[in-house]
Amino acid sequence: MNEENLRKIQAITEAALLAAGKPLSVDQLRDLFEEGERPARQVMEHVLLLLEQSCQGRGFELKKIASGYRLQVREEFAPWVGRLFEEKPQRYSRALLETLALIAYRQPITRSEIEDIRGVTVSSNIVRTLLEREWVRVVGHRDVPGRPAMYATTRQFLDYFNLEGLDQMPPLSEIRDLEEIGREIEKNMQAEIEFESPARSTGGNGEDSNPDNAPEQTLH
Amino acid sequence: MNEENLRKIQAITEAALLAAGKPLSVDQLRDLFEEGERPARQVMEHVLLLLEQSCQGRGFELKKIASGYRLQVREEFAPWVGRLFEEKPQRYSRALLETLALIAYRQPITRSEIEDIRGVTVSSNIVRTLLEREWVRVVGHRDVPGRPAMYATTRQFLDYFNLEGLDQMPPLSEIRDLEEIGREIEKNMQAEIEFESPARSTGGNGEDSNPDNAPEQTLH
Amino acid sequence: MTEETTGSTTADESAEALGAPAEQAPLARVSGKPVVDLPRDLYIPPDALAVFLEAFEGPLDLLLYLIRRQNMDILNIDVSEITKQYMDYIGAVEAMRFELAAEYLVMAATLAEIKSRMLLPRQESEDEEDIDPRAELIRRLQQYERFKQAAEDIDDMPRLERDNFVASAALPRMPSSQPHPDVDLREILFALQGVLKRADLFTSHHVERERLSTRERMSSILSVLRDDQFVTFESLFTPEEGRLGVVVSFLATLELVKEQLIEVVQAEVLGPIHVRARAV
Repeated sequence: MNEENLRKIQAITEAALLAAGKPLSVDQLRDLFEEGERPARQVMEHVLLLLEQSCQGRGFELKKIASGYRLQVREEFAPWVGRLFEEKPQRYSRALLETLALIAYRQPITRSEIEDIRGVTVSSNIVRTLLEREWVRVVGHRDVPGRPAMYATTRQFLDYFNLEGLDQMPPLSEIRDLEEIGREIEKNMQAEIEFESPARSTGGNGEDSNPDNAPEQTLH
Repeated sequence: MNEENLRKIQAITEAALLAAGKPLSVDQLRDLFEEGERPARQVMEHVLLLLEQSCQGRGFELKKIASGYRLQVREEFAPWVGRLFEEKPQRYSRALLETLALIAYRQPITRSEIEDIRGVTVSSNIVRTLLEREWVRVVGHRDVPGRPAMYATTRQFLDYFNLEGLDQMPPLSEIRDLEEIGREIEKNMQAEIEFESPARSTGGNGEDSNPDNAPEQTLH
Repeated sequence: MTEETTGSTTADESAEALGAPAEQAPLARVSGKPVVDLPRDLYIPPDALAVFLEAFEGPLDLLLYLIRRQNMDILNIDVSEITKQYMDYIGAVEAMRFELAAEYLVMAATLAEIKSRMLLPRQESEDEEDIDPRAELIRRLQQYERFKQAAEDIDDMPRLERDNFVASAALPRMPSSQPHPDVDLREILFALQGVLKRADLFTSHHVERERLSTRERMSSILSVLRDDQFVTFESLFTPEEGRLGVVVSFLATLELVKEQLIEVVQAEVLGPIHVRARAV
């Protein structure tokens, strides 16, 4: 594949991505070429690399996301570009974001499981909005009475948030594994019981017996 | 105005034109900048010139039109880009297939001869479609009043159907067999439908709850 | 916000309980004014109370807020203190006769249960199997806090229409390309079958099996002939095709003569034969 040819494929790729206005996969891009001239996958990937480099210093960049590649305005220019649009970007309520977070991190998950964790009912409005935006979808039904729907996030969700996969989501906040906390609390209770009965000498579990850490100490 | 500043204005201009999805005037572009940093008209026009130059060899170009400027996919790439929007090809009508069949088996043949056999008129559309597809061509004119065109199939026709010559076309005697095959296919389809309907009703959301089918973007 | 004490439904001690206000963003806005803290004395103007109720995503959220205000570690909750504050808050809302979501009342009951257990002398190991309600509450608070944080993280992630915009360019004039349908050879046969059936029904046309190669040769001969120029008869034949090919070409030529599609001329006996298409 000579350089001129590569340059042409690169220009066609750029043209197609700008014409599509949505992500295109490597195969969708390859399908733009007739059989005889269709670049191999590796060639196409190389071309995408060249395209990415050629956008340096420009107003837009090549972004790889879940459904493929997309050309998008560089984030640093959002303050200027945002002025094009009269409407303010939509804000999402905490209730919607929390529901979305639970679906994203705990999928597949049912509505009642979401409600268990949030401690409040999830309004049908929120679920409908998420489904309409195609950020979540029903992937099945839990095999329990009522067969409640199980929700999971979609590729469009990843695309919207500039992600290639769920593993690119920010990690859940750094608190210890909940199981571990449960065990610890139980141990603490145990220690207290032991403390109440004979002596504390047995409570040699390092931090468990640390007074700052033992919740029971502050109870009144 | 230093060069770095110009480059930034150029990138913002490009970003805005790509995000707007409609033409922007010089003043609309200038309005993207806050008062303190807003480039003068001449500066903006200079920047647009720089932007135009920077698009050389790329998939898109800057176009000046009545309502302002817009970035547009280069026309030379339309053949490739056009495949993005190709609709699914429709099926040919029965009338067209019959006409084609008669030309293939009775060539050279005139339109009125085809009409005689089919018992209905042959629309000009059909003939034009077959000519445009280069499956048939006019090979002469019958020496009768009106000197009607005689149609025959082409090399492209043979190529499309992987035939070396017309003698490789299935003989008409196979039509009897075909009838049987047709009946058999219909019977099979009938059986399939009968097989499918009861299964459907019990299957419910069987495939939905298939765990392999669940969230398509599982963590990797 | 006014600091009235009249009409307060709860004791003044709650003011101390709420402690020093922590530095934070406004909880809500009431009549345009930012509201940063719960009022010190829990007298809340009715319109403000409604806003407070909406500011929390439920009892867990409210509890987390109260815990944070006390600078408490979740693992270290002072249940008595938090319960009192929670009850004060619930009491205030109820006194204003606002509909209180059931979840808030359930939580109040849970807190009351925990507090009462704490007051009672511990039963030796008899209900060890029971889930400790306090541990369960802590677990739920921890769990909720994680996802509350995750929701904030998602909100901070760059997203389309706010931080990113899809780049698109206008389309040039596009060739109107109508894709061609695919056809199976058998479809043509089926079509022919249909025609022939109808032909049998409606006309006396009798279509026999044709010798396709002759037909094809007729077409190809016609295609090379012109009406303004003679070619030699021999040029219609391709000796490399062998005897059969020559015979087919000959039959095709005869058929074309019979159908008066071509003109064959011989100037003298045994002289060269010339062929041309009939003039249009």
